[in-house]
Amino acid sequence: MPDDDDAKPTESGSSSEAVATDGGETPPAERAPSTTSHGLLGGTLANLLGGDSAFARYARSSTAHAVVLAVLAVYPFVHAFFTNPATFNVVPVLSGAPEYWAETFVAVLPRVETMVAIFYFGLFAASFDFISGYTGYLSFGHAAFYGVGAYGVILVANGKIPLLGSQTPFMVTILVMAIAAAVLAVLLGLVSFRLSGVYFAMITLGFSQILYVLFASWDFVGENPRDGVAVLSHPEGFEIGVPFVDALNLQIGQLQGDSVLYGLDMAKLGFDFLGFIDVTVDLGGTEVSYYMVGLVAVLGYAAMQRIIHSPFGRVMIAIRENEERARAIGYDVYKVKLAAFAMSAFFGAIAGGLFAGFRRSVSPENSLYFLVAGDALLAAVIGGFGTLAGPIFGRLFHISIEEFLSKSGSGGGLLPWLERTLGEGTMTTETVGGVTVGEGVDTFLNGHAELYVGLVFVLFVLYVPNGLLGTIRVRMGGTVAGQTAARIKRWANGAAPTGSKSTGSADAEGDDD
Amino acid sequence: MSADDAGEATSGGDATASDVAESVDAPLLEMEDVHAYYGESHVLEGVSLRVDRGETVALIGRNGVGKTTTLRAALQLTPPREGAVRLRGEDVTGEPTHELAHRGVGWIPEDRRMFEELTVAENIGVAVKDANRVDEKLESALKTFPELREHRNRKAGDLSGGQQQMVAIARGLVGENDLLLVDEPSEGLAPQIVQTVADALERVSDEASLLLVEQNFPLAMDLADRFYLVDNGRVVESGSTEGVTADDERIRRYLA
Amino acid sequence: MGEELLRTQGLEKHFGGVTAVDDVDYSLSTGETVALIGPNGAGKTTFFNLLTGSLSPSAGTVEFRDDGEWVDVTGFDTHETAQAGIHRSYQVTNIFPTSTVRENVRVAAQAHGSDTHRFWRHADGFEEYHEETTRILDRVGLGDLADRPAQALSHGEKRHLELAIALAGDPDLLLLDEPAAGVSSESVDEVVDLIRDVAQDHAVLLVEHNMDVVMDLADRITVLHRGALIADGEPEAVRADERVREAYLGGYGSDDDPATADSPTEDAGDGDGDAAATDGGVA
Amino acid sequence: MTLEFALVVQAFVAAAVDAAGTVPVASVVGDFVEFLSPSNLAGVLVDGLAKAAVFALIAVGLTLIFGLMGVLNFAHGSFTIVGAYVAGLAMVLVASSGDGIVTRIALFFVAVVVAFAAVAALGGAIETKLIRPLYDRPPLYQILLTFGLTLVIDEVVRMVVDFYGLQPRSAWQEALGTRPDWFRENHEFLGLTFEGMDLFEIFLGVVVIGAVWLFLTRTRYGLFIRAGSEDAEMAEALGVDVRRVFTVVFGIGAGLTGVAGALLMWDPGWGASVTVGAEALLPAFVVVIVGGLGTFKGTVVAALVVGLADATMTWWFQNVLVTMSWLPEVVVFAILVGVLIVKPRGLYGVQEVGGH
Repeated sequence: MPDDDDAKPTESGSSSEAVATDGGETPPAERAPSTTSHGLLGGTLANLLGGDSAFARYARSSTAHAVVLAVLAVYPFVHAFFTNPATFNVVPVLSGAPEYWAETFVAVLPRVETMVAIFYFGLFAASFDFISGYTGYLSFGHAAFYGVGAYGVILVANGKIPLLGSQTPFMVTILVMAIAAAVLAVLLGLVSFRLSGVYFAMITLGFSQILYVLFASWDFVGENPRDGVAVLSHPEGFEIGVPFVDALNLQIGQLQGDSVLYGLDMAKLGFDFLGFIDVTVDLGGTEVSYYMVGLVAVLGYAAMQRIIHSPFGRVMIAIRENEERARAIGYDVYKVKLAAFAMSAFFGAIAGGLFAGFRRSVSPENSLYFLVAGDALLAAVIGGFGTLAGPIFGRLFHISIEEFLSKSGSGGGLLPWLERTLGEGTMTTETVGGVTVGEGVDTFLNGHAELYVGLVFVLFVLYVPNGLLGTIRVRMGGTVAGQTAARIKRWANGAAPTGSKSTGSADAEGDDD
Repeated sequence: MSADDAGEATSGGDATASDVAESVDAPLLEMEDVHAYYGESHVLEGVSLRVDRGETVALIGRNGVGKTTTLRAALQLTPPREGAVRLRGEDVTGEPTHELAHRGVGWIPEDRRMFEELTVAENIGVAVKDANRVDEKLESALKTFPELREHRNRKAGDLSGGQQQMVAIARGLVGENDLLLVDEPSEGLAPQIVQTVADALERVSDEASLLLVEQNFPLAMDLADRFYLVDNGRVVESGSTEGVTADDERIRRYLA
Repeated sequence: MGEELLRTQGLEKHFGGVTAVDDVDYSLSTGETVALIGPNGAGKTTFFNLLTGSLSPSAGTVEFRDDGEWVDVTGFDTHETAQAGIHRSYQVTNIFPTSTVRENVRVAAQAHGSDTHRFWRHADGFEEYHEETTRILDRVGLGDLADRPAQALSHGEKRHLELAIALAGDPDLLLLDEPAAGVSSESVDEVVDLIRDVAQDHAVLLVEHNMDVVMDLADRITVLHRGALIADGEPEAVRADERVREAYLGGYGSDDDPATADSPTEDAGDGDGDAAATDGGVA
Repeated sequence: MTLEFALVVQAFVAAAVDAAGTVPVASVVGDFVEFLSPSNLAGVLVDGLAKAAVFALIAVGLTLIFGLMGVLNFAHGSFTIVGAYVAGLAMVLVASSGDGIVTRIALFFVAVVVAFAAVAALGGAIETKLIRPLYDRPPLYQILLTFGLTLVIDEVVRMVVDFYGLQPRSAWQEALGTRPDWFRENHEFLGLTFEGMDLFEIFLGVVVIGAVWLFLTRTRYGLFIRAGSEDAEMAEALGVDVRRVFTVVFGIGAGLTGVAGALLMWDPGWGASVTVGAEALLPAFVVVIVGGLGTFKGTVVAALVVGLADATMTWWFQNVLVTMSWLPEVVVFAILVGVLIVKPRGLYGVQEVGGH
C-alpha cells in the first residue's frame, strides 16, 4: 500500500485495511468514488472522506469523536438557549406558555455545572474502566487514586506539602499528584497482582479504606479531618492552561472561575464591511470551568484511548480475554498489569485533582470512600464495561437521572416541574389514606434518586449486560468510531448499503469510541 | 446383597421377569441418536445404546471419544441437544438431574468426586434418598464394604484412592438405584486394589444394572455382559463380551 | 533429522505422593515430529507443562537450544520459555474469545517483537506483525475469517486458530496438546494436513489419542505410562511393543507390571496426573 | 491457629514500635503492665468477643452464600438494616415501658424471629427472581446485581422511614429505647466489670453461631448444603435439588444477618440506621476474606481475630496513644491486607471455591 502509517496518527490501521483490500473482496467501485448520487456538497465530502489517503481515513475514524466534541462544545449555549423563556417567545411552533417550555427544558437538560462534574468524574470512571474493563482486574479501591489527586491539590494549596508551595501552579500540582498516584499503584500492585478475582478486588478495597480512615482522622490534613478540608490559603481559583503564562490560563471553580468576555469587533480589526459577523461571547465562571475541565478530561480520555489501541493496550485486552494464554505466548503479564494499573491511577488522580480544583474542598466521603469507586463501577456498567468512553456516558446517564429526580438547588428536576405543572390544587388533593398527591410525590421523588439509579442499574445488569455503548457496539458490529468510519466510506463511495464486509471490519479494527 | 434392597432394585438377573407395572418391555435405559456438545465442541455425534434390566454393559474406546460424555448426557448433566434419553420407556431428556436420581439412576463418576471435607458416613448419607432410612442404609453399605467401617468418621479426602472408590460405589448403592453409571472405576488404582473394586462391582451388579466405562479392557470384558465400542462420538461396534479378547481385530483397531 | 533441540534429564514431578512424571530422560531434534502417547493419567500433560514452565519440576532439568546455545530452561516461567522458542497449543481451546481472529494471532506475533512497551503508537501501525499474521492465517486456512470474533468460529476452526496462535513468532519447537480433540470425525483429516504442513518447518511434539492421527504424522512415538517412559522409537515398532499393549489394555489380573508393582496403594490425592497438572497450573 | 496469633503479635509489635516513637519507653512498659492487668485484659477480651460475635453474625451468612453458589453478596449490609428496622419496629410496637428485663428479652427473641423470617423471605425472593438468571454469567454480574440491590433496598428503607417519620435522629432512639436498662449498665463478676450489652452480644452470637453449626452438621439439609458447597454437580447427581438448596441458603444467609441487624438495633455503637449497611458490610467482607471465602470455620476464626485485634487496638489507642485514636479503624483493613499478602486465599481458604 502506498501510505505510510506514521505520517498521521491514523486511528484505523492502514495495514489492516491493506490486508482486507488485498483479500480481494473489495468491490472495484470503491476505488472510483462516484459523486453522482450525492449532489455537489455531498460529492465534495465524499471525495474528502471516501479516499484512502491518511487524511481521509483519519477524518472517517474521527467522525464519531468529532460529533461528540462538537455537541459538547456548543452545549452551554444550547442549554442557555433552551432554558430561556425568551427563546420560546420567538419560536411559534410550540404551543403553550414560553415559561412552561423553558421550565421543561430546565427539568430535562443537565445544568452546565453538572456537566463539569460529569467531566471529572467521567474521567475517573474511564480510568477505572481502563484497568477493570480492559484487564479484567476489578480495582475496587480505585477511590484511593481519586483521593490522592483530590487531597493532593487541596494540601498543596494549603501549603502542607514540602517543596510544593501554595502557589504552585495547578497544572504542576495535578501532574505531580498523578505521578504520585502511579507510584502508589505500583506499590499496591506489587502485592495485589499476586491475587485475582474477588481477592484482588478486596485487597485493593482494603488498601483504599486504610487511606480513607487515615485521611478521615489525621489532623495533619486539616482541623476537622472527618468533615474534610477546604482550600484556605489560595483565594484565587485554580488555573488550567499553560503554567506561568497568564493569558493562557483560566481559573476554574464553582464561584470564582474566570469569566471571559470575548468580543470580535471587525471594525476594530479594520474590516468595516464585515461588521455583520461581529459576535460577543460572554462566558461566566461555570462555563469557563466547563470548557477548561472538559479540555483536561477530553485530553485524559484521548490519552487512555490511544494507549488502549497501542501494542501495550492490546496486551491488556489479551490479559482480560485469557491471561493464561497471554502468558503462554510470551508476555510477562505481571509487569503489564502493573504498568496498566499505574497508568489508570495516573488518570484517576488527574480526575480527583480536577474535582478538588473545581470544588475547592474535599472530604473523605466524596473522594476516598469505597462507594466512590462504586459510583465509577456504576457508571462503567451502565455505559459499558471495557468501552472507555462508555463510563463517561454512564456517568452522564446516572447524574441525569439523579438530577431529574431530585429537588436540588437552582436546578430543575421532575419534582419542581411537577409542582409547577400540576399546580397547588392537584398537589393538595387527598388520595388513599389521607395522603395528598404532594406528599406522595414528595415521598417518592424527593431525594430518592438513588432508588431509581439502583433500579436502572439492576435492569442494566439483567437485561443490558453490555451497557449503553457496549450494546450499540454489538448492534453495529464493532466500535462506534470504527463502524461510523466504515459507514461513511460506504456512503462516500456510493457502495451498496450492505457494502463489503471485509472493508467495514478492517476499518472497525481501528478505534474505540 | 442386603435383603431389604431386593424389593426396590430390579431383582437380579432376568429382566423380563420383572413385575414392575410401567412399560414392562421397555429397556431400563435407552439413548437414541444423542448429540451432545461442550460449548461448540461436538462430542457425541449420535450415540444410540440401551441397557436392559439386570445387565452390565461396558462402554469401551480410547480417551476422548465421548464415553464420559455419554454418561453425562444420560444423566442430563450435559443435556443432549438432539436425540432422546428414555428411562423405562419414558422420555427424560431435559429433566433435572436430581429428578433422574430419584428415579433410580446413580452415578459413580470418574475421579470419584468425593465430598472431601465430609466424613465417609456423611458422603454415603447424602446419597440416601429416604431420610428415615439413613442409618439403616449406611449400615448395609458398611456390611457390603467392611473395610470402610473403621474409616466411617474420617474425612473422605483423607482416604486412599481405593477406599474412595469404595465410598463412591457405596453412594451408588445406597441410593436404591436400578441403574448405575460407572465411570473409570479402576483408573489410578494399583492392580491389587483394582481387583477389590472389581469384586465390589460384581456384588453391586447383582442389585442394579451397570453401564460401565472402563479403559482396562480385560476388566471391562470380565464384568460386562455386552459392550459398545465408541469412537469419535459414535458407537462403532457392539455385541456380547463372550469370547472377545484384545486380539480381536475390530477391538485392536480402536484400542491399541 | 537435524541437531538436538531439547533434552530433559531425570525429569520428575510429584503431586503430593503421586509421581506424575518419573525420571524421564528425553531428547528431541529439529525436523522431528514426535507423538507422545499413553493411557489416561500417564503424565503427558504434566510433561508438557514441565517443558513450558507452567509447572516446575520436582527434580531434573530441561534444556533447550536457543540460537545454537544450550539454555537451561528449568524453572523458567511460561512467558520465558515462549520467548526462548517453545510454543504450545492446548487440549481445550484456549484463545482470546472476543478479539478478532486476526488480533488473536497478531497479539501473539507482537509478543516476539520488542514493541510491547510502546503505548503511544497505534498497534495496527506495526507492519511486520500484520504481515506475519496474514501469512499464518492464510497458512492455516483462516484468512477469510480474519475479522470475525474468535468465539464465533466453529470448533474445528478454533482448533486451527489454536495452532495459528502457537505458530506466531516462529517457534523452534511446537508442543501440540491433542490438536484433534473434539474435532468431528469428518474434519480430522484437515487438522492432520495442517500439522503435516507445519511440521515441515518446525519440530513438533504432539500428544494425541487418535491413533490414526498419530500413525499418520509421527516419525517417532514416545510412550509414557504412569509417568515413566516405557517406549520410544519407530511407530510400527512401538505399536508392536508388548509393554505398550499392556499399558493400554490394562494390567488387570497381572501383577507383573514393573511400573506399578511397587506402589501398593494409591494416594488419596489424585492418581490422574493430567487432572492434577491442571489444578497445579496456577502455582 | 498459629498464623492468626502471629498476626496479633505482629500488630502488637507494630503498635509498640509506633508507641516508642511518641512516648517514653518507660511509660510504654508501664502501660503494657497496665494492659496486662486482669481487669483490663478481661475487659478487652469481652469487648473483643462482643465485636467478634457481631462480625460473625453478619459474616456467616455471607460465607454460606459464597461457599455454596459463589455469589459475593453486596446486598448483605442492606439485609442487615432491614433486619434492624423490622426488629426495631416489632419491639416498638409490642414492648411497653413497664416491661421488665425478662419480658423484654423474650420479646426481643420474638423480634429476632420476625427479623429472620422477613429478611430470609426477602433473600429467597431475590435469589429466585433476580440472581438465578445470572448463574450462567461471570461472577462479576452477581456482584454487580447485588451492588445495585443495595442502592434500591437502602433507598426504599429510607423512603419508608421518612414517610412514617420513624427516624428523627441518626439512630433510631425509640428502638434503642426498648433495650432493658441492665444492658447499658456495667456489671461486676468476680471482681471484673463488664457492660451488659457486650455480654448479651456474646451470648446471642454463641447461640446463633452454635445453632447454625448444629444445623449444618447435624441435620440432613445441612448435610446437603455442605455437600453442595463442595461439589454441586455431584450432589445433584445423588438426588439433591441443588437449585432449591441455593434458595434456602440464600434465605438463611440473609436471615442470619437480619438477626445481626436486630442486635445492632440495640447496640448504641451501631443502631438502626441506613448508613449501618455499609458500615456492617465492610468488616463482614474483611472477616469472610480473611477466613477464606466460603469456609464456615474460617469465618468464625477470622471474626475472633478481627474482633479481638480491634478491641486490643481500641484499648491501646484510647488509653495510651490518644493522639492516634483513629488507628483501630485501620486495624480491620490492615488485617485484611496482611493476611492476603501472607495467605492469598485467606486463613482457611482452598484453591477452588464456589459450587459450580
